[in-house]
Amino acid sequence: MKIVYTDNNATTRVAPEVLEEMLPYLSEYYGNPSSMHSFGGNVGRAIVQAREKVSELINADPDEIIFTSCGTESDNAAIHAALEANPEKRHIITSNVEHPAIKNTLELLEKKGYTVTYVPVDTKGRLDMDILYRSMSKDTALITLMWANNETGVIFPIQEVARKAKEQGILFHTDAVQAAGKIPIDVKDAGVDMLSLSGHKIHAPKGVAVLYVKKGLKFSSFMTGGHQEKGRRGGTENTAGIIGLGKACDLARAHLGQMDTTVRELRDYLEKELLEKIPSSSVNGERSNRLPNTLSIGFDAVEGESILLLMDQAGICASSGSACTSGSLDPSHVLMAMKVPFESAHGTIRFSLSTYNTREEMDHIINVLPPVIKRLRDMSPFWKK
Amino acid sequence: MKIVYTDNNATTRVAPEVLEEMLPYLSEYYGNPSSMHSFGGNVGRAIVQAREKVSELINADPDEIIFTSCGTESDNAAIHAALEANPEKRHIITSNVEHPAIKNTLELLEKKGYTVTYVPVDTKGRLDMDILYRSMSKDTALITLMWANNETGVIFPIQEVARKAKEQGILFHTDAVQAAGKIPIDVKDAGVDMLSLSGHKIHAPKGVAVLYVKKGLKFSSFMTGGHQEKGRRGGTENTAGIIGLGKACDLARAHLGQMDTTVRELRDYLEKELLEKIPSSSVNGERSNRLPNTLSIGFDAVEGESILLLMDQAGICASSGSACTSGSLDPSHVLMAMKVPFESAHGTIRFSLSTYNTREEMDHIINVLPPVIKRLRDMSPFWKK
Amino acid sequence: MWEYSNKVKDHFLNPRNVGAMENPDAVGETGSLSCGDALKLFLKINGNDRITDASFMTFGCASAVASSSALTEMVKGISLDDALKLTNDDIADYLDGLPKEKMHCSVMGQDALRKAINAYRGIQIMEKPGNVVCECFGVTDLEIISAVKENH
Ligand SMILES: Cc1ncc(COP(=O)(O)O)c(C=O)c1O
Ligand SMILES: Cc1ncc(COP(=O)(O)O)c(C=O)c1O
Ligand code: FES
Ligand code: FES
Repeated sequence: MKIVYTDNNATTRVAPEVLEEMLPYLSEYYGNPSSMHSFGGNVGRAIVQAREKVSELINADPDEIIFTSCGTESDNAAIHAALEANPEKRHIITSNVEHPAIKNTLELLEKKGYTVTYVPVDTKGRLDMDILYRSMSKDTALITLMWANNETGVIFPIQEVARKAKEQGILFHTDAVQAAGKIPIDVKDAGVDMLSLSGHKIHAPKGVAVLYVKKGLKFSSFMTGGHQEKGRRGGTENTAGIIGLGKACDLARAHLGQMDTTVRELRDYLEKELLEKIPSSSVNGERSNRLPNTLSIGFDAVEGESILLLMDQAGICASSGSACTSGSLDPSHVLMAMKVPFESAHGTIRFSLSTYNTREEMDHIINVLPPVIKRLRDMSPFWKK
Repeated sequence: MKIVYTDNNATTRVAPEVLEEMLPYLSEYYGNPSSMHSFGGNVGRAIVQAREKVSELINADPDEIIFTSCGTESDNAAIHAALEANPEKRHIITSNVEHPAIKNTLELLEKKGYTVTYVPVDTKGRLDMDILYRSMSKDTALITLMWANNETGVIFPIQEVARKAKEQGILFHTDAVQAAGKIPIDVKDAGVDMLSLSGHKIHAPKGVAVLYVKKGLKFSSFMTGGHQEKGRRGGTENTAGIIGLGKACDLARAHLGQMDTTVRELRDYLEKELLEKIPSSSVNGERSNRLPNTLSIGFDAVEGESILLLMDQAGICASSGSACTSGSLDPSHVLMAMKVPFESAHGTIRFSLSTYNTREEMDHIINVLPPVIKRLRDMSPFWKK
Repeated sequence: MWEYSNKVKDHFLNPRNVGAMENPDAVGETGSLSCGDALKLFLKINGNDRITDASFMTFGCASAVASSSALTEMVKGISLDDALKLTNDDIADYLDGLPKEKMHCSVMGQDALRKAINAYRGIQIMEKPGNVVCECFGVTDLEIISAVKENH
């Protein structure tokens, strides 16, 4: 069966060009980039190039790029660095729709005596700017906000908040794990102090990611050890992964236009058809201000896992809007924060496309999904015809 | 030019069998192991198998294996977990020859108010057991000791210390990054609470490692985020790396015998010939109690980097015993801790073999090195013929 | 991805006895929309207190659907007394097991069945010992503890 993969906000396929670039570093060039011998030196040069390519995707300087192992590590490291740089400040601002890498880390800090403001979003997933600005104070060490939401694709006004943060001398970090490669990112223009991105969301392999740290920022390592990454991240470098990520950033930069046109059109087509063909369905999040590849759509009176499994039978991969995978019955904290009504939150599916998707694949989904929803509604005690 | 690679304590080549096992997960099987669709589920199953293979290498249960990104992360995570489990205790015991992943992390903790005892070693690199035992107290949260030293290969009496630690209710962690795959490791028999190992030292790729955590130990994550690794390590799993590490552990287990025989014989042959052919040379560390693959040998009155570069000309890769790579002129902290005289510490070279090395390669080194040393000595102001 | 047995998959993909029943003799309902799982069980009962037919409507995950389907098959033809002895473990066993994290989905079946029979017999559901932990199913802490014990 052909697989229709529309779960790219979860993870992406490694681009063949990326794998090709990596392979020599998984076979003959296995040296340690910090070794003295020239055998290791080859690897060191390839890493320099990868660092340049990554920096170009987000308009950073190569020196400002720290390679890490995953978006979660970048997020942890950013929070750690901000607090170490401001030992006397005890307040952090974030939103209530962040990824667990931020959310759970901040919740633990609350137990250690930090105060965290979770700025709410409205029913469209838009940040309450009023509350955000009013919560900024002399005691605020860090504002951390995701650039774009992983579930709904809704984009936050990063540049605007970064400017305010700067005015007040507050460090600003953005989790751009979902935004990178989907919309243009310019760290200089946006004025952010730190930024996370993750390789496996942009067709690099899992196990490599980036923390951008603005030049001049007093940075304390989260992972302490050897002098790798100029002493900012200990641990032997994931050379093949880093080199793959360099190539992936090159490709992502080249594909930004396509994201904004082809991918957006496919998403819009899928959205329009599903809304038309399936009654009592609704889109989650501000439609006009979303990542071009993301569609979060709720179907009343049915349950997400059941939809996913029936779609799986037809070769379609997507995600649900529930936290079921972790054994809980609740809709995700993102949908709850947006106060999406229970009947559609439980039945929410996230489709997230990539440049590899085609119109035929969208048609397949459009054919498969309406009878799936009907079948589940026919057995649902909550479905009123 | 054929490369003779004898820098396996720094990093190893990825075994072709390992790469083969990984490749499907870098191409068609790119799903997220925690996804709902069966596409991700395939990957999840492969990870279950990898976890079993890793656990067999060290006689752990699969549940006790947490995958991390590098040995440095495992070491950081172990220290973090031990302190979180004992919030009222403020004392840590270690040796003065640990890897920077432990050493630098503990030095930072000293700045935060912890007390650290750095148990000294003697001139053979053996731990001062007396000082170790006398420093154990009610306030000790953790003893962390490397199983084997990366520079000299000297093995610490892990089982004995673990037993004493247990008697006194102190958590015991061992950094087995160098020991794993070179000598048999049995966590149950050794009685350790936590153990670090790193993939790239045993022919898996860089970017994947393990922290073993004994069942029942109250573990707090170092990297907080999603529910991956049963909530013990957030971040999308490095699937290809993990699957490669599984295979590498299988191979390592199968090759333990060879390490103890063939590799040991090659190392002993190299050692004997170099000592014989090069005057004023000496082995660092207790010869009878070392990893079978490691030879740290000092040549009086010459400098490590120069030796390395001249060997490099002949295609030989090894390491020096100096901290030169970090721009410092000092001999490594390990050699200094052992009070190796300056004239041989500066001229120390570490050869570290693997099962891929051959007798012909040893002969190449044995031919190349004596004239290299002679040449450098001829221009050294400290060399007295 | 949950590792579902072939039987769970079969009962999810081809659920038996789906749909509302006309003129049921007993109905048991449990769960709620907010909870994410709900089950409505319909029974036909003959003069000998024997269940002659059963059907269900379920809102929930694959385990919930499969458990409901299995339950209706299991109760057909048995006496009310025997039906009352069915536990969520029996439902899971019938399905060749459920993933550990999904055992709670089978509790719904047991609960709806008891409610239906009790309603049919006109028995008021008595105040249960323990504290209600799950408002949706009215599950108490004691029940969870006993379910956990039974399931391991
Ligand atoms: C003893 C020891 N511990 C820890 C490490 C760190 O491992 P990694 O490079 O995978 O972070 C090394 C490797 O250099 C080592 O030799
Ligand atoms: C917004 C956001 N932040 C952080 C992460 C974590 O990235 P990783 O899985 O690489 O740790 C993700 C990915 O799930 C994400 O979507
Ligand atoms: S001698 Fe110049 S840095 Fe080592
Ligand atoms: S309904 Fe989601 S766990 Fe059963």
